[in-house]
Amino acid sequence: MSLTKQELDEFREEVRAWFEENKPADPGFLLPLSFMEVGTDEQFYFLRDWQRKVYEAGYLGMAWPKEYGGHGKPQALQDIVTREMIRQKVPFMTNTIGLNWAGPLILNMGSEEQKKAYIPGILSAEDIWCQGFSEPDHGSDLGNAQLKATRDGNEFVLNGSKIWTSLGRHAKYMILLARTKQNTNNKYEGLSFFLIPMRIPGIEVVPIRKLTGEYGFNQTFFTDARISESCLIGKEGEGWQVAMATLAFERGAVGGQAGGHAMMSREVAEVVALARTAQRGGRPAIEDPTIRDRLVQFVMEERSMMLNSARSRIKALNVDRPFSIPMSSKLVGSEYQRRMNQFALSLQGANAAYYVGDDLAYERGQWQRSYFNAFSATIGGGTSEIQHNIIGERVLGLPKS
Amino acid sequence: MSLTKQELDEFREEVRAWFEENKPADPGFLLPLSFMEVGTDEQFYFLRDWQRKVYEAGYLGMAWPKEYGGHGKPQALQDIVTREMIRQKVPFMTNTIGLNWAGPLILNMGSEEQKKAYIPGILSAEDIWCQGFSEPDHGSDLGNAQLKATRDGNEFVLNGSKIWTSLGRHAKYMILLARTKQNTNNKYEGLSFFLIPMRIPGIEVVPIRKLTGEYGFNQTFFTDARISESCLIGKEGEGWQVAMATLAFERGAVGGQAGGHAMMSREVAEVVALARTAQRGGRPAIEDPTIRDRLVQFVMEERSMMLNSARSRIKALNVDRPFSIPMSSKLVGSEYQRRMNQFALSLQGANAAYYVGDDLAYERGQWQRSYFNAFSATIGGGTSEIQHNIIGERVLGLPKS
Amino acid sequence: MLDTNKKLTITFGEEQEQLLDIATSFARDKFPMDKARARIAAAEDFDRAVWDEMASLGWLGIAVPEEFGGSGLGLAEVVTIAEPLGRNLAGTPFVSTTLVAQALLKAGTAAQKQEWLPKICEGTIGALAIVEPHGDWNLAHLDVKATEAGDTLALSGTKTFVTDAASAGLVIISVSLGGGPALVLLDKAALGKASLEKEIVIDETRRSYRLKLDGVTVPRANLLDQAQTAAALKHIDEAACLLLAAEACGGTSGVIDVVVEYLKTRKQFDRYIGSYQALKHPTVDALLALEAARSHLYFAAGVFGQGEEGEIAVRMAKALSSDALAFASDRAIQFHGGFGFTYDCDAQLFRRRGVWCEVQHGDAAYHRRKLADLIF
Amino acid sequence: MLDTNKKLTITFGEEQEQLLDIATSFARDKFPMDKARARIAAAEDFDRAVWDEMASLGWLGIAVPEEFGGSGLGLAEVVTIAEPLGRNLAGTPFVSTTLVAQALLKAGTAAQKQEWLPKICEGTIGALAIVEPHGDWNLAHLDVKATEAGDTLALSGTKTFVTDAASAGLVIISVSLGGGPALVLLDKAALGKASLEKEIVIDETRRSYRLKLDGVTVPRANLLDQAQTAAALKHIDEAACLLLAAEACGGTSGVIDVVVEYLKTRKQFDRYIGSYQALKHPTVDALLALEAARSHLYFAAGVFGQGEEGEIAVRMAKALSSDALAFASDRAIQFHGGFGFTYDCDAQLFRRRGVWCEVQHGDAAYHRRKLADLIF
Repeated sequence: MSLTKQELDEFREEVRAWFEENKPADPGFLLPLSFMEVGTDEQFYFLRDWQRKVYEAGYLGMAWPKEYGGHGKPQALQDIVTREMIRQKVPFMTNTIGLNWAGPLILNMGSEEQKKAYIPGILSAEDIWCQGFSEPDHGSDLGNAQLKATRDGNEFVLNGSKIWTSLGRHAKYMILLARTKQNTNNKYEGLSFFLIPMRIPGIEVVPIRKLTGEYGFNQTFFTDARISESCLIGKEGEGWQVAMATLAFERGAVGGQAGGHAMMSREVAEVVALARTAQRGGRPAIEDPTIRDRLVQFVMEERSMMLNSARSRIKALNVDRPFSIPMSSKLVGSEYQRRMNQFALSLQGANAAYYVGDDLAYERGQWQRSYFNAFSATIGGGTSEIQHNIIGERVLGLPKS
Repeated sequence: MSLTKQELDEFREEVRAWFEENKPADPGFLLPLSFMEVGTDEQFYFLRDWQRKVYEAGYLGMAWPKEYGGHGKPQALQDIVTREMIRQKVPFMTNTIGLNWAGPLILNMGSEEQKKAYIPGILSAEDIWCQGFSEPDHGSDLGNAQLKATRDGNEFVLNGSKIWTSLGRHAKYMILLARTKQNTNNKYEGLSFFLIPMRIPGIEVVPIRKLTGEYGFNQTFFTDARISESCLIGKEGEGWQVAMATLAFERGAVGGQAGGHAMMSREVAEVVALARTAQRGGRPAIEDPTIRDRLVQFVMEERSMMLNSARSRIKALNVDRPFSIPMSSKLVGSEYQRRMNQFALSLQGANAAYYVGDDLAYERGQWQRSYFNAFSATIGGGTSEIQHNIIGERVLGLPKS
Repeated sequence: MLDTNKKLTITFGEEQEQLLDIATSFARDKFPMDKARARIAAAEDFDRAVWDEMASLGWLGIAVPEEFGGSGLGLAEVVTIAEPLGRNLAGTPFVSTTLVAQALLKAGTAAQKQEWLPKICEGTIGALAIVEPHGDWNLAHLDVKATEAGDTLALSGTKTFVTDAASAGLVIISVSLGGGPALVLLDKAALGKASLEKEIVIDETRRSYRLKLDGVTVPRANLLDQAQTAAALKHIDEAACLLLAAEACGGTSGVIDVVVEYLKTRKQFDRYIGSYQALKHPTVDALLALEAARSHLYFAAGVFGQGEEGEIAVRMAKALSSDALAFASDRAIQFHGGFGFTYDCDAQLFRRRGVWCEVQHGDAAYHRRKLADLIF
Repeated sequence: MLDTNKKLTITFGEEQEQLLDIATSFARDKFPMDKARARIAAAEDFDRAVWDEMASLGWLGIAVPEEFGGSGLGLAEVVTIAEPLGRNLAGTPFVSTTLVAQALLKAGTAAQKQEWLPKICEGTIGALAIVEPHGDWNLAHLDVKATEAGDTLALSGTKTFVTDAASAGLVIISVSLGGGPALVLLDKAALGKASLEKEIVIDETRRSYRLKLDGVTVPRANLLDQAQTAAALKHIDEAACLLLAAEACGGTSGVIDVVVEYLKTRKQFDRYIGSYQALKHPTVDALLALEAARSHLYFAAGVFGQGEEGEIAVRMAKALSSDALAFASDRAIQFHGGFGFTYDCDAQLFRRRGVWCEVQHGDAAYHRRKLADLIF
């Protein structure tokens, strides 16, 4: 089904109008910028309801098959919706793990039963998903996962612990990487991948307090938790390959996500606005030439990311190092966010010392919070240091560190 | 012999007057900033004559023993002279290896014959010394020196090659680190340290062209060159220890140098002067606020080095990490020079594209040259990367890389 | 203009050496990291017992002349206390009280000095109210007003970031009076009439208050010497910069210790993470930034108050130390990996302290701009 | 003001794809690194055979309309030639000749276009004389004068950095005429009367001349359309920035290849040095800077000449690409260790090229300042 430009334009108009009309009003509390920052129940329910509303309007999972709750439409339409959501800065889709990792994985590799059981609830946000990859003692070393899944007949018995399980308290399911075989020649060989229920005996979710002072992440403890072997996805012992495929969904290298944006980023336009408000010697800070110089640098950086993404779609301009842009976008984006948020603090003058909750904090202290939260992306999903290794080795062909 | 403040002040006045009267006139060609940059004969002879003049005036080797050509006076007097030479920006003392490495080493560990034979010529610049540590294939890995010194009766036979031998074409002697024993348990064990004559059969000095386009460094090739065993300093097989002691002289961690400065650094005051001359839109560049901001940063950095040096003499302010300042001064200073020289280029506007020799090049192109030459210090004597390792491991106690 | 040829020396006297030594032990004993965390959660703004000990050690009178009960030394000696306290993230009214004493010394009337300085030396807490909701670093930007009404002054407006105000025996406030700046003293009684609101600030070791002055009146006698206001504001600003620089240097040293300890003990991919150059080298850069800032700090302490040279030195120390702490603590969070993202990791405490030290009394870029005008 | 919400697309047409492909092979074949070094030492300013081949490929007329013998494409297509040439440090009069054609197109009279553009398309070399000894990047800062004397113009003063002047069939010169800027065309005959001095420049792959104009006169007919002077200067400035950015991007890619090859083959302490993060990570940073600059480059190529959007894009491309090449080549020298310090290491060739690309037509800070005024 190929659409004409006119059809696409008309659809865009329709979508634009719907979001303008339906975008939620300011709830009166600070909203999180991504699913990893959902810290309170009021934030969670607000976002869950919003996702359901978007889904019910037909704007989520548009390219997913109809039989599992999708709409079976061209991906181009979903892309229009996603872009419009970003443009209008409406809240993000909170069931991020479900929509972007578990969903595509199940659609790709799952059995018919799994598709039927899991996909509809992912889209409607009825069934929240969380992720069980990282462990407390092996932060960046995913292949070294130690959580034990010991076979016992038709069941596996889980023992160990996973960390950084966002939405863990609300999640019905988890995608889990666990060790089903000890002492293999190669640490990657003993791993298996599961789709497991969260609300069973032996699973306990304990909130972790973040450096922001807020909650949102959890540590999940497994003590003789029993799951059926039908929870396996992919073959037993091939969990590493499944995990890698799943991470490829995350990094956006492969398509198939349900659509809808997953993260609100702070943008340089907001920092510029801040610089117009903040004072330096009784004048707007944006008149200070060194501040202007820094702002221009951030403007160029933000554009670099957009233009990299545009260029990455032109094959002839990616001949020498074809994976350079896709493999570096996480590093570039996360470090940009950290530095830009940090700069935004110093712009606020003495008032930068306020924090979330003080009436005089600029924009409710969200810059302070988003500077701290920016570390979740420079650390999580492979630290920036590890990203440098990966790019150096896989894009430039440098020897392993 | 302890001197009163009045005596020191009087001496300083005398020294000041002497240098003001005797400092050489502009020779009409660009002078090098250190002995490593001496590229032409006219530069060399000019500098050699200058050192001899300073020595004959009694202002070099003041604290070295009289019997070897020194003046046997308090070190405090030599320090006054050295500071005054820096202050008046007179040319440096060109026999740097002799004055700062070989001389102190011979005075510390040499035999009476060696002291008598070598020290006087070092001070008068009659006997120029060069250094044979680095080898072409093991730049930063001094302990891996492969030049062979094979014992043959009372002689050693030298085969191999040394690189970066500054003044090699003019040198009468070399301090040499060579391997006298192969296949030792530990690579450091097979090394010995020699004081060798340069003008013997089997030694060939080949100039290396620097990235500046100029000459100055050499590669020295040894082909069955025979030296007497009396050239050994320290015991056979203990060359590593001797080399380490010698490097300690270089880094200034141990006293005993003959005095007189060895290196002219570019200073921020010169960059500020440049910024007053250079134009931006018809106005002096120093009026540009972002240029001012960068200049202030360089001013602070240059001060940091001076203040670090001042603070390092106050024991109570160096309790936590006592070797931090002395071990980092080479890294800090050399990287500062590289960045400052680079910045000075961009200040010159379009004219930064001129190079040494063009009439329109700012100050004869010396900024272009000194930016390129700055790499000799960020690379030589252990690269900046290796300096980071050393400081991390020895000052902070971090595990080895 | 700077004479770059001038030989720079750091004066560091015997008293400084002794005080630094004592304060280092004191801070280590009284403010271990678990104590700092406990202080954050504590109901009282400060630990009375520790404060009394500081007073009895004579620390509140270090820079107060002997005639008022102090020891007649200067801010150079105060720095040797503030730096180790900063290293251990101590939360005490030491700095604010010192600054109030400085304000009195510079602009107080004879009667004010006689009344308050001895009390301060004995432990009366002072708070300084010189920042306003606009957040501008220019201390002459004053919206708070004092209006003369016979023998009294009626105050109006709001002061922010008045640290330790709730415990203070006196507060010194900058106001606009008849179009010009003035300083006014509020004693506990007058303070009781003002509205004091606890602020939520990024550095949780600080106790900061918003002081709403509408309706507060004080006797005219509470005015400090108006002829000295400008000089006093400049003096307070520079003194605050010097002590913030001391705290920031101390903090940088403290956070380097924290991260180094982690790098030496944490393993990833079967190697101690401190062996990776990607973590080791930036940590060394943090150390180099600390050493430079600390050298500037003690130079600035030595030439404090010496005209333009003093001003240049203190601005440099402030700029470099706040950048050093920002860099060291930001990297410390990152290098702790996942743990760095938690509230339990101490790196965040230093990062929060770093924001405070940076944005009070001007960030690095602000001071560099002032420096450019002084130097070029 | 920038609309940061606007979706940015890079247009990249079929002609661009073909040209990029051909030019990449051409540059690799004709300008391997040893050839670049040989060209530095060569007596002739350029390689006639290669130049003729470039002309016969139609490259000199890419952005010239078909009516004048060109192919009627634009600078976006020229970029696809300039980038690979830059990658191989090719020294040719391609850029200067292209810019001269642009000047003629923008401000030439009908007769001038008719006479010169077809010649240029066939290989006549053009040189641009718009820089002066003051080194100011403001092209309207003109000390070179033209004085009217009947039907002729008498020129005086000196132009600098006139690349390829000795081989040029024509030179276009910016002058001050009656207090305003003007452009004048010098043909080979008039050029013969001027004094041409070879300059010693940091980028040894370039042939640059000082053009002393005292005593040179040209017919009034050699004046370009004065009504178009300001627009033409702006156009030349932006076109030069675009092509310098293309050369700098190419150079950055080239020097990354050079350093990566060394890091993969050189050992120290028994390990390939590329395995050390201290070398690996900054090399990755150079790559990231290249990718960003290159994306800006091709965006700027696509919107070139489109008013403010075009100007913003080209200034960004120039700023980022010159910083990328400066960083990549500076680090490449360092990471080659001792070898990097020698003339034989190719890193220095790229570093020298980088200085040229940075300091002609404004460095990064200069363009950022202009951008701030455009954007905020």
